Amino acid sequence: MILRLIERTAVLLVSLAVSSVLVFGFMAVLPGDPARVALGVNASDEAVAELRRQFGLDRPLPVQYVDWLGGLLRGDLGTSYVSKVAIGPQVFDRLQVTLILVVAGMIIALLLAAPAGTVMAARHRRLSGFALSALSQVGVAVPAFLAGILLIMVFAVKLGWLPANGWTPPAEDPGMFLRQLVLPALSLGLVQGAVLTRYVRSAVLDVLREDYLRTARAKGLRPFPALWRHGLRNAAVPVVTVLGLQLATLLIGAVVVERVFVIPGLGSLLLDGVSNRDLLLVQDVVMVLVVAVLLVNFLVDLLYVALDPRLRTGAR
Amino acid sequence: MSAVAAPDDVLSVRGLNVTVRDTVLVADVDLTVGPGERVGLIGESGSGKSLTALSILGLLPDDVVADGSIRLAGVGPDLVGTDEKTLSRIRGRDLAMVFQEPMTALNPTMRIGDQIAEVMLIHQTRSGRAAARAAAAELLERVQLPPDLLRAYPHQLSGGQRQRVVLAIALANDPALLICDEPTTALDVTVQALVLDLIVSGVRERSSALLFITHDLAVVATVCDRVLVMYGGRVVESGPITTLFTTPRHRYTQGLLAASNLEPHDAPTASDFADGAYPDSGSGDVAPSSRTRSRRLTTIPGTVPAAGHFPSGCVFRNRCAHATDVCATTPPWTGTATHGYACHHPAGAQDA
Amino acid sequence: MPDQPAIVATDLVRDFPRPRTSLLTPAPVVHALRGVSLEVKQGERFGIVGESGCGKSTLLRLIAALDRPTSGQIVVEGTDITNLPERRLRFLRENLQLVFQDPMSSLDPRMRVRDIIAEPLVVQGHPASGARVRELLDAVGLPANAGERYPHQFSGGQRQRISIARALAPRPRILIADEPVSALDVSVRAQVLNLISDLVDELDLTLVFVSHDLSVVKHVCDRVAVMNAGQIVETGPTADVYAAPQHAYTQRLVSAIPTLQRALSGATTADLLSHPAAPSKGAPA
Amino acid sequence: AGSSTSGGSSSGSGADQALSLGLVAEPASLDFTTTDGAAIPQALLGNVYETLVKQDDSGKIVPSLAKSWTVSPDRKVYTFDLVDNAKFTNDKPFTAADAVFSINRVKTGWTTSLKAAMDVVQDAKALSPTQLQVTLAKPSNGWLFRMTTRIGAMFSETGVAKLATEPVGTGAYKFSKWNRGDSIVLQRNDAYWGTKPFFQQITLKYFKDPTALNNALLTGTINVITTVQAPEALSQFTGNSKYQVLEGTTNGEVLLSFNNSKPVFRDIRTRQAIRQAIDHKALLDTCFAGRGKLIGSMVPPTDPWYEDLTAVAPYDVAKAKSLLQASGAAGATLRLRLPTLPYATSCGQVVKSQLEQAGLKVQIDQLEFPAAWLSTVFKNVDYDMSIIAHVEPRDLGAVFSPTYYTRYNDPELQKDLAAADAGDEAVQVDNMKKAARRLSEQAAGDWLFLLPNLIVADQNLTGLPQNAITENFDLSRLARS
Amino acid sequence: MRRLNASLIAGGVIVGGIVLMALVSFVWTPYDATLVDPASRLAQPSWEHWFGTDKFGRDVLSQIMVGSRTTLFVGVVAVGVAAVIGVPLGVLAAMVRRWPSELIMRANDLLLAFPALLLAIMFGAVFGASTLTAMVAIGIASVPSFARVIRSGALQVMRTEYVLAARAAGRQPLPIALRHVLPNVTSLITVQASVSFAIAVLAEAALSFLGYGTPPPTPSWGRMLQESQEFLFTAPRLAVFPGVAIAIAVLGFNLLGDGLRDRFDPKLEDRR
Ligand SMILES: Nc1ncnc2c1ncn2[C@@H]1O[C@H](COP(=O)(O)OP(=O)(O)OP(=O)(O)O)[C@@H](O)[C@H]1O
Ligand SMILES: Nc1ncnc2c1ncn2[C@@H]1O[C@H](COP(=O)(O)OP(=O)(O)OP(=O)(O)O)[C@@H](O)[C@H]1O
Ligand SMILES: [Mg+2]
Ligand SMILES: [Mg+2]
Repeated sequence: MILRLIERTAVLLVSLAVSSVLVFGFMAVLPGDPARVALGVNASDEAVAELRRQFGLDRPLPVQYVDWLGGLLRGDLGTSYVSKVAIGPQVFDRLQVTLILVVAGMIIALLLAAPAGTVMAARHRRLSGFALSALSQVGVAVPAFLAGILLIMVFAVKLGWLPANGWTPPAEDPGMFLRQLVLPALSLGLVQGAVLTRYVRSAVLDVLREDYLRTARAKGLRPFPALWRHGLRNAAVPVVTVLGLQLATLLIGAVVVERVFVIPGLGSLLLDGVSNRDLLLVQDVVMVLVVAVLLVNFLVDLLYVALDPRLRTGAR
Repeated sequence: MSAVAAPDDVLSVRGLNVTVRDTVLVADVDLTVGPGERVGLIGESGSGKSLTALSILGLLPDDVVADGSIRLAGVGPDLVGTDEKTLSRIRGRDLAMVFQEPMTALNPTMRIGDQIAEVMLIHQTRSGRAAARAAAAELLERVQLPPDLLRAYPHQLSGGQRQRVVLAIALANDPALLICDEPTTALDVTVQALVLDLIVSGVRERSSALLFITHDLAVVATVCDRVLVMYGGRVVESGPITTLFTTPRHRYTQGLLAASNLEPHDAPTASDFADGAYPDSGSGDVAPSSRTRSRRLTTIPGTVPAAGHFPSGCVFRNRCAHATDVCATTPPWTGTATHGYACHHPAGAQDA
Repeated sequence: MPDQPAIVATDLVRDFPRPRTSLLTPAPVVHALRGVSLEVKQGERFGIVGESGCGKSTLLRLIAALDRPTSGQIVVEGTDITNLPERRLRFLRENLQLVFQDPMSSLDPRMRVRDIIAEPLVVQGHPASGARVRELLDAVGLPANAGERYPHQFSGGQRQRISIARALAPRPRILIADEPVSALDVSVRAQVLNLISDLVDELDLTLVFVSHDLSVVKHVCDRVAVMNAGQIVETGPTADVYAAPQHAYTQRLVSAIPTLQRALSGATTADLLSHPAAPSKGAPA
Repeated sequence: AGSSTSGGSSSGSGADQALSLGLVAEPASLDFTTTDGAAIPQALLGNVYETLVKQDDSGKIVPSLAKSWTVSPDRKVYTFDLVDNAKFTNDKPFTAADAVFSINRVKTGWTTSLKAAMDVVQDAKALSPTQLQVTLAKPSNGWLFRMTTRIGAMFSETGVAKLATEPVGTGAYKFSKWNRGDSIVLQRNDAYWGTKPFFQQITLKYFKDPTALNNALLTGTINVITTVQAPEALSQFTGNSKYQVLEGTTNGEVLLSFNNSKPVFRDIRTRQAIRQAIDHKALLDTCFAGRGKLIGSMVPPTDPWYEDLTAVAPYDVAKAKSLLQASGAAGATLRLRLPTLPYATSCGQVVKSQLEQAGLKVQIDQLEFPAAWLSTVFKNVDYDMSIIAHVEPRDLGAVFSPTYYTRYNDPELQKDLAAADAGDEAVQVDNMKKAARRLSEQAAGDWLFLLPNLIVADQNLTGLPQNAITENFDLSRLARS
Repeated sequence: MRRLNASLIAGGVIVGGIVLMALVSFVWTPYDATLVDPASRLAQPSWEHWFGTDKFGRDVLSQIMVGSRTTLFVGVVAVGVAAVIGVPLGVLAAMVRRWPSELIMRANDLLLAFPALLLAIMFGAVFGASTLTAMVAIGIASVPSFARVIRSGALQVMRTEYVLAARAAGRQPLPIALRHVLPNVTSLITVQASVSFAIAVLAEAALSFLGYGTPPPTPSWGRMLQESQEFLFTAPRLAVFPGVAIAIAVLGFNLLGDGLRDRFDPKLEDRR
């Protein structure tokens, strides 16, 4: 009903408002003075105070907040204290880079986890399933930076097949873009894939117990085709939740891989922002993340509906 | 058990054992179904009916294994121990099964039409998608469902409708043998009547064989010609419906019949069983304060032991009022392959 | 007040919003009950039959104040419970208890049987529940040591006995059984029906018994209400309803019941459908 | 999005003419008049912006945009003769007026603390388009030296509107593109007034991760690592004929600083004890793979007044213990608040271990660098000891002043420094030597070592600086052999 | 007879081993784990130094032993915080009605959007950077995934008839949550906890590196791994030992989680 829609929108707006206050409050208590960081080691207190005035940091917090929020509502993310550059385009450029990287990584993770998890589940009583399972657990314990460095050592330094690092926008040089994307996406994909495998395994295990799989086999399908045709889509529903969570956390979490591969992504931007105490930029990035998470949730909801017709017309 | 299968039997099962690790779940089951014959398999929950059916399909759970011999007319090899490839060619074409739970037997993410058409496409009994789809519509009509359900998803259907879809899938390739495992326990009587009628008419029309599993005596009596009674993983009695239900010989069959009777009746007869509850407790029910209502039902004392914990010899002897020391030995099969019982103290011998 | 009815329900309506399907379309509504009225007298054995999904469980939940009606009124033993807050329902919790359909899902798998049975006692502050639990176990025919075990260690019939013991713990005057034997085997069904029957007689309980199986209701109950699609279509003494059903739905219901007698006298599946008002092709909602 | 092409393979003008350099810290902005940090001048000074005078390899001040200059006898008036063919990249010619503008703007437009170096200027005026006269309030050797740093950068009067993003200078290279988070691209300035540089295009690529930096060189993405961050990993290159490894000195004195306002540090014996408790050779070996130089005071070898003062406080644990006993500091707990910089984290652990062997207790805190460290240690002076490299040239006086975070108040030292700044060259050298020795003897801090200038580059690259003593990385001299 | 399952035994042995190692390290390690000894830096594994030494000449085995304390501490604090906040939140979200539930889940989403690093920086700023504050931050950052998982489990429990029976018995919501819902989601909690453990151990390393975790020289496996980066070419063993230690610990906790899940399930208690 309309009421329900209003309720939902209201909750959404409230949560955005609350998060903006939180984000802002958060920045206010962050130790370290943006002006002093900008001016560096030898700056006098007067110079710092002057710069704070220029930044508008001397105004009362509520005023600063309203100013920032007003900008956000107009779609103006403000200008960085430090680089004097408009923040909006920067954030979206970086977001784009990270999204490409993360999505490529998630695709690899999925390509890895779906078959591995399925085999692990289908053979969970056999040695092969157990071995794969143990391998994935070890995989979970590998930090992404280590995976990245090892990949670079092998494929870039030793074999020289792929560039060790760097980033080229796809529009500029698609070939180079792809070559540079492979290793970082792979190292994200390997680590996330190990985690995802665990979830795929349990989802497929659940599906294997379902009666409709037995029906499928009674029709004359052999075990793997039955699982393929009837099981995967059903197993996908819980896996999509995890994918959504991973996607949301990786927007920043990919920073480790971004560093190793020298990719100008959102995580690096945030870390630099924090390190430079570029408060406005940090606030903006976090707000973008909040929106991204809400969006990802929404997409996950849509995917649910696409995957599971039961959610379409609503029933038991 | 020396019965020899008639050469034209659609299904003949010989000495079927089903075990999980060291536990025997089904022991020494013989079973034949002739063409056009409707055979019932009854017995209480846990007696091994479903496992018997699943052994025939070769769809036993992971660590459960069957041995013995299962032969299907027109199919070369013994189904026991045949490879998955051969079995998968038989399933859904020569051999079809309707499962107990209509709610979960269909894939919730696939349209009904596709699920019905699939079984024909797998076995290429229809040429191409369009033909399979058309055939699916026909099948729906046969189970009295409107053809627009082809595009529906299972959740949009009621339990009875779903069960009819499952039936349509099973009937799609005109199987020589149809196995129904408690196809109506989840349904209301009105819908149950409809589904049963569809099963029976479907089988009768193409004179295929039916193996019908249930624990509802009234249902089996309505549907089948012949019936086998299972208890504790063994077939304890078999015979034509009327004979078996009017003059049961095995003490378990007798108890089952008595317990299923909800009609008011007089005070317990000599053949009645005292109501007991817990095998090792010895404590009985609450004594009825008044018998005026005569609402007490006859029951079989005790409960079914867990799989693998049945007594040796006669599996029923720990619940049987007539058990004696001789029951510690496995009772021999008395009678023919299609009509007989395994009991040391059959009803009707002395006290009938 | 022996003449005061145990339960009076007037014009009960209960609508459920279905889960939202998209952000934009309105949530659909299920009319589970569409104006149900009934009266159950003290000490009566009252049956409710009807097909799956017709609203039987919903009705029982309303009577037990586990759910609130959209409109209508429920009076239990003279007290209007329709809008009583939870904390003022103590009398109801003591006097009215439930037995559920699924013997597995109605018992917490992680609690010992003794704790399950004692739960209503503990909640309602009855002292020394140990003795009472043993007494109850005995009453439902379970050995005293059963209390130490977990539900999964019992068979379906035994679980239903535990469920009944729990319901009897606070010495209720009204026992509501929601399809207590539907999930059970015939031989176990007989045991449980006997138990319920005996206990109702012995303790002078008012029984509300729900089932989709008319023959079971006929066996247990004096009076029956037939429900269809959220409404009561027929009420009357069980024997009368069974012998001479008035409403078309009831007629269809009665005729579709397979019985051994009918089958042995040659009835076929077609005969089950023989009633003129055979079910439509589209199944019930 | 940011972009980069892998070095050595960029298209167009030919591989030979492009070069990629790997650097560590990316600037936050391109405007060093308002943003501090070494990253901006490293990239731009001398390459995009030029100064009137500059330092040569030996540290001598030599002409740049000023062809020559004279100093009045009272050492207060400087007259510069400027080149007449220099042009800004906005096509404006460089004149004395621009120089005046630039000098005055330091006082008015700059915000970083460095601008204090210009305070001594009383007046600057253009005598002609090619002649500039600067008058100081008092004689100062420091001023002319500072004019070689970013303070002396020459801006165009019409080119300072967008300093943060579009620098305009007279240098051999012009700013071309900044891929934030990744690289800065410079193009050869074909209108350059001086010798044309070898490379057409130079990309300065920034790496936060030392391993990534090494890998970039190994795979040919870059041609030079300008500052090796992880000396332990150098062995990958040292044995390889494809690469050359240069090791020289820098101005970066790694200082174990004391908070001299704390009572425990008021006693010179405690300070001396700490200096003597540390085995500097071992420390350098463990935390910087033995690369770098032990100096013993605040002066790098490239300064004219350098003396090896490592003998002032030789490693002697027994002596240190007895000094601590005498001062009563034995057993005291000191907070060593380290910035999150790799060398500081490494050295801090060695310092802790060694001081504890001499009978002190050391508690290590890590503070995020720069923000948290700056506000806690630097601004609020809330620390006992810290470790950081002071990379400013000739910063002895600045670091050991009562107002600096070292809180080192020594009138004697101030006197020496003042005399050095005012006197002629000989006086300056003399007094600076005195000051450096005094610092070392007074144990105003402990100089752990001098950061090395470690460069790894393609074998055939020439023109790389042996020592890094200026703020800039001179790109114009780079070439291939 | 209750039979122990293989996962429980294997997990128990591994985790028990780590606990033992941590306990032993309080009274004995082969060497002082923080003692810098330039003379023996970067020693190969030998009889004297089983696992060799690092660039400070510190004994790697001793560091691994002492580091296990940090690892356990990290696990307990981070997983503890996440569970203590996330579980009640999840249960609450499942039990309350529409809009409060929605609000809880949205708050959850917001938390999810907050980078753990920022949380750690703030906590470090307010309470002083330490392992504890870093782990509290990691714990809080893990709350959303806990809450989500628990909520879905609790929703299932809320639909069962035994919850209905408990309400009919007069149980109030809180006792229902404690006595019925919580025990029946324990398996989810144990599994989620073992996953969070792995994440926390690695996050600790990253935070220490940025100055918001365990200050040096206190060893932690994560930081040892982090610091080994420069030696990947020259002394890869420096990465191998802590890396393997982390992998074993993660495996151990996962096995223990799986085992406990089965162990807490009365249905599996006496099967076979
Ligand atoms: N995978 C298995 N592992 C161990 N025991 C099993 C397995 N499957 C079934 N059993 C046991 O085998 C026995 C027979 O099971 P089966 O399913 O054949 O009974 P049924 O007669 O079909 O009962 P119902 O009427 O309840 O369907 C039961 O006691 C059951 O517990
Ligand atoms: N909480 C709920 N939310 C939404 N719909 C509900 C809810 N509870 C019941 N319904 C719907 O109300 C209708 C009546 O349900 P109810 O459980 O009362 O039927 P019933 O007669 O007890 O059926 P059964 O025999 O299957 O138990 C059904 O269509 C059901 O889907
Ligand atoms: Mg079965
Ligand atoms: Mg119901």
